[in-house]
Amino acid sequence: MEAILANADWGVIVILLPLTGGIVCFLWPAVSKTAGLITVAAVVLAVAGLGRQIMEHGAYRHTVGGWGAPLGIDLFADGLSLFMLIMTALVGLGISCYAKSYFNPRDAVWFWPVWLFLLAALNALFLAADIFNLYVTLELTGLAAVTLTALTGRIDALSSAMRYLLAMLAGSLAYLLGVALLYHDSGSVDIATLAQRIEPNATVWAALGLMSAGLALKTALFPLSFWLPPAHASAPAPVSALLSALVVKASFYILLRLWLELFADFAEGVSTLLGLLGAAAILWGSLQALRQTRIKLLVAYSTVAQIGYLFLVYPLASASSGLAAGIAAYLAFSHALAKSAMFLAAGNLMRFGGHDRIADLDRAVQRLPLTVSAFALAGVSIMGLPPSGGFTGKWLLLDAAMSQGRWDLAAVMIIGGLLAAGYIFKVLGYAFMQAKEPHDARAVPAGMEWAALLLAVGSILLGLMASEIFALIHPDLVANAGGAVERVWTA
Amino acid sequence: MSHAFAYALVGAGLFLLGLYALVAYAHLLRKILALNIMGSGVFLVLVALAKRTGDAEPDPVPHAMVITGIVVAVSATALALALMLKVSGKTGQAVLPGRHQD
Amino acid sequence: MDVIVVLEWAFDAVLGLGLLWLAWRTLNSPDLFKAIVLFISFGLLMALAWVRLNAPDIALAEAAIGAGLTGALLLAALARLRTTTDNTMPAQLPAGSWFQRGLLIVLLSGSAAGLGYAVWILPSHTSGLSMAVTANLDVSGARNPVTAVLLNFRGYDTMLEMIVLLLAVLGIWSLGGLPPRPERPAVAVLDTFSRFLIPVFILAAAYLLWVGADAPGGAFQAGSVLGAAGVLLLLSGWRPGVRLMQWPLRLALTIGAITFIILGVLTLLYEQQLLAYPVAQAGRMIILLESLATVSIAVTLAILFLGESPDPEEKK
Amino acid sequence: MIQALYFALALFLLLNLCAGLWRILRGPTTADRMLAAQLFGTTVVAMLLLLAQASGNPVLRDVALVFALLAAVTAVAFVQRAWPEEKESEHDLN
Repeated sequence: MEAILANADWGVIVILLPLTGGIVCFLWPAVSKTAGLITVAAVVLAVAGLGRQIMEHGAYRHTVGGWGAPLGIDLFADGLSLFMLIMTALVGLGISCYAKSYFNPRDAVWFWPVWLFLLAALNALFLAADIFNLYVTLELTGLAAVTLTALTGRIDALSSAMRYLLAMLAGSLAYLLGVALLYHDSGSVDIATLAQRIEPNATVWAALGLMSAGLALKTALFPLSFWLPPAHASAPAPVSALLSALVVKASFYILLRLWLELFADFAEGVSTLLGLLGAAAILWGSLQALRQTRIKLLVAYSTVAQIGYLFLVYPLASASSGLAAGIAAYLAFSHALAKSAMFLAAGNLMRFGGHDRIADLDRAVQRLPLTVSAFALAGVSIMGLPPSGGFTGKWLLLDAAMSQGRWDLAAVMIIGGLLAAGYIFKVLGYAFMQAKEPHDARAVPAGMEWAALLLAVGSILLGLMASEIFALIHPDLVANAGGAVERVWTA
Repeated sequence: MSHAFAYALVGAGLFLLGLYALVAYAHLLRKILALNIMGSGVFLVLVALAKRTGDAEPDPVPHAMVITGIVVAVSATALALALMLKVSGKTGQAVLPGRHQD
Repeated sequence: MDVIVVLEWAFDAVLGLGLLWLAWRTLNSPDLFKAIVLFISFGLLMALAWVRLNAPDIALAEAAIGAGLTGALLLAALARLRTTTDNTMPAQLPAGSWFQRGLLIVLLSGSAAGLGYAVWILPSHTSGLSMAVTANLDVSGARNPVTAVLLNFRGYDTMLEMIVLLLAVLGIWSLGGLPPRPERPAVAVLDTFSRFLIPVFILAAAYLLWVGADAPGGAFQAGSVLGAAGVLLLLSGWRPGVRLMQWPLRLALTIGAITFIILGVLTLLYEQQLLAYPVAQAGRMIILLESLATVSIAVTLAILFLGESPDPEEKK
Repeated sequence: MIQALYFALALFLLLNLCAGLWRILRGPTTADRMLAAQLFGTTVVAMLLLLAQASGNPVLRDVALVFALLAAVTAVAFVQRAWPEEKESEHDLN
């Protein structure tokens, strides 16, 4: 038994499991909820198995079909991909537990198969080592995400899903044109082979521009973020959580991977540009969030701002790209936990009051204490207060900015934190107040409250486990991360 | 200079033409047509440059990629058309509501 | 010989300029019906371009999908659109101001120059992966290199593509399906016409599937032709019965993906590698995969055209 | 030399096609446009057969076959459309 577990090919299983689960849900809609939950739980275990293998034997590589790159397709997982897989599995499990009680039977029949296909697509994406295979997984992710967005069938959901679909397809095509140019320049779509052959010339530059633009559109980097707030605000709460926590991270991961492996050496100007756009995203997204009167739009604009932090790693990456990637992945994980908790909490508040107007929260803190605690704890991470994951990630980023003398970026980060505090306390403040016209409240299933709270607690715990996590992504980071955490505790 | 490059340049032109129409026109059906033309442009670049093998058979790998790409394109088009009809069924117009209506 | 070179250049020049011009007219003609007809013609010219680029496999797929099915989908969507929208809105309504469009034109012209240069400086002679494909063709189980890439060397991509197709159907169904297409009552001419044509479609699909392993053709092309036969049936008024719309339909939609997954698990167990076919079995496995994928592709394309949800309650 | 003749004929048909475009653009009725597109389909089939002879590639006949079949689908999709025949507006001529 032990031998089977140690030798099983967990990377492939992580992809095949949710694919099979999705097809089962499609063929037998009656069992979709059970089959869906079992599949997601099984994926968590399979990711754990993969994690154990990677810790013991180093990076995972599987040559699909036995051909090997560049003719065939390789699957590849190192610490960074494993970290993204863990994020997807854990956050996905939390959201699945929530979705179990959230959806009515009509929507559940569609939610489960599409969500399992989305999970398969994300896992396949994080395991891909081939830029054309990445395109296929991107298309899968996009179509599944759009379908989930439109699930309620309300007009705002339909039109934002339409906008989302157009943006996704345009982004994919720009990315694919970049793939075409890289393939015809270097004769391979395998990332490792490309890394050996690539020379900075005009073709590679054009590919870099097209792929970065397409992926930035899919990641909703300001000013290409126009599609995100309406889509994330009008989708059902568990779907908003999936989109904000996982789907935007998928395209960000590809960009990060391409940067680390292919473009970092020669594209310093572009990384400056990405950093500037990230800084603009932090300021614009936070200010917009502050202006919103509805919780879900507020949380969605907060996602635009938090995506900005991820892009700040590019200008800071020049000194040590491994370090920056580790910080970005860690920030992505802590944002995934915190933001999914926030969207789920917002879903509870909507279920409870029938609306998500912030000014009308009507003593939610007394009537839904778990949900408001979840929102507050997640808020701690979004604001970047210790001891949360958001704090450690942003602290490391700030540290890197200051040590490189980038005071402008450091200032933006601090202002972003203050603005985040503004919009989160705005919500919490109203949660304590009594509304002018009290209205009846509906009960919220306990499972939905606990799912939100557990994810929020996870975002705090992540901060306490920083050293272990950095040991996984990048060994060099351990010292830095440990130091940063220590400095805070002693200060 | 071979024909391959000429077709690849046409492909790049189609991509940019489609991109222009995607941004510049509001009607959803036109945006969907624009995405299809952008897609054809990308496929043309992929396949045209695969012909740089001289007298030998062209490189089959981009051909396979384009065949899968065409199938993705028709699936995405069908989904987009369905969404467009749902949007126009509710609003009476096949355009996206402006941002001021958020 | 020189005459041929000149003629070839003239042909390619007319074709290339024709493509660009047709695309332009498609995108800016005020009348949507005209735009769709121009787009169908654009698909026809694209197929000629594929022929000129020695890509008969793609020409087949484009002939079936690009020029045929997409055109039928667009026409059906336009017919439905005219029943739901007021026709007063100008179809050419611009988004954004003249200034914004001007800026866009400047930006895109710059990109055009850059992109053109990026293509231009590529080496004029390279074999890409064609050497590697040729070297392994004998053990791939298919003699048509494109089929070998699709079903063997990059079979994993094709497995994921089957899910992309399925997701499009799931997407349309989860929207509650489309309202039934407004249509005229089927006339006798059409009925007879489709009775004659559908067997020919099925024959052509079977032929394309059969030759696919050795010559241009294969699952995607056969599936598209078979799907077109389904579209023709639907157009002539045939509807699948309620019972057929339940699990038999769902099984037909997924059978391609299921076969891929089962073969994937088996190869993982016996060969320790996903979709690594034993050389002796490769040919048979490819035929099996292709046949069942053809069924799924055909049913998916026909269902995408039908657009109605299988759930009787949803139609309200 | 016979190859050159086939090629010249294909080019001639391509130019014909461009002339047919004029009918699509001018209309005036939707049926005119659709018929022009159908004529395109037929022309392309003929061109494919000529190119098959010129290049000695018999596969192009398969492509021609699929084209001939698929033209039926768009034609039927058009005939089965159920929107009323509208008057063509003046701005259509631009």
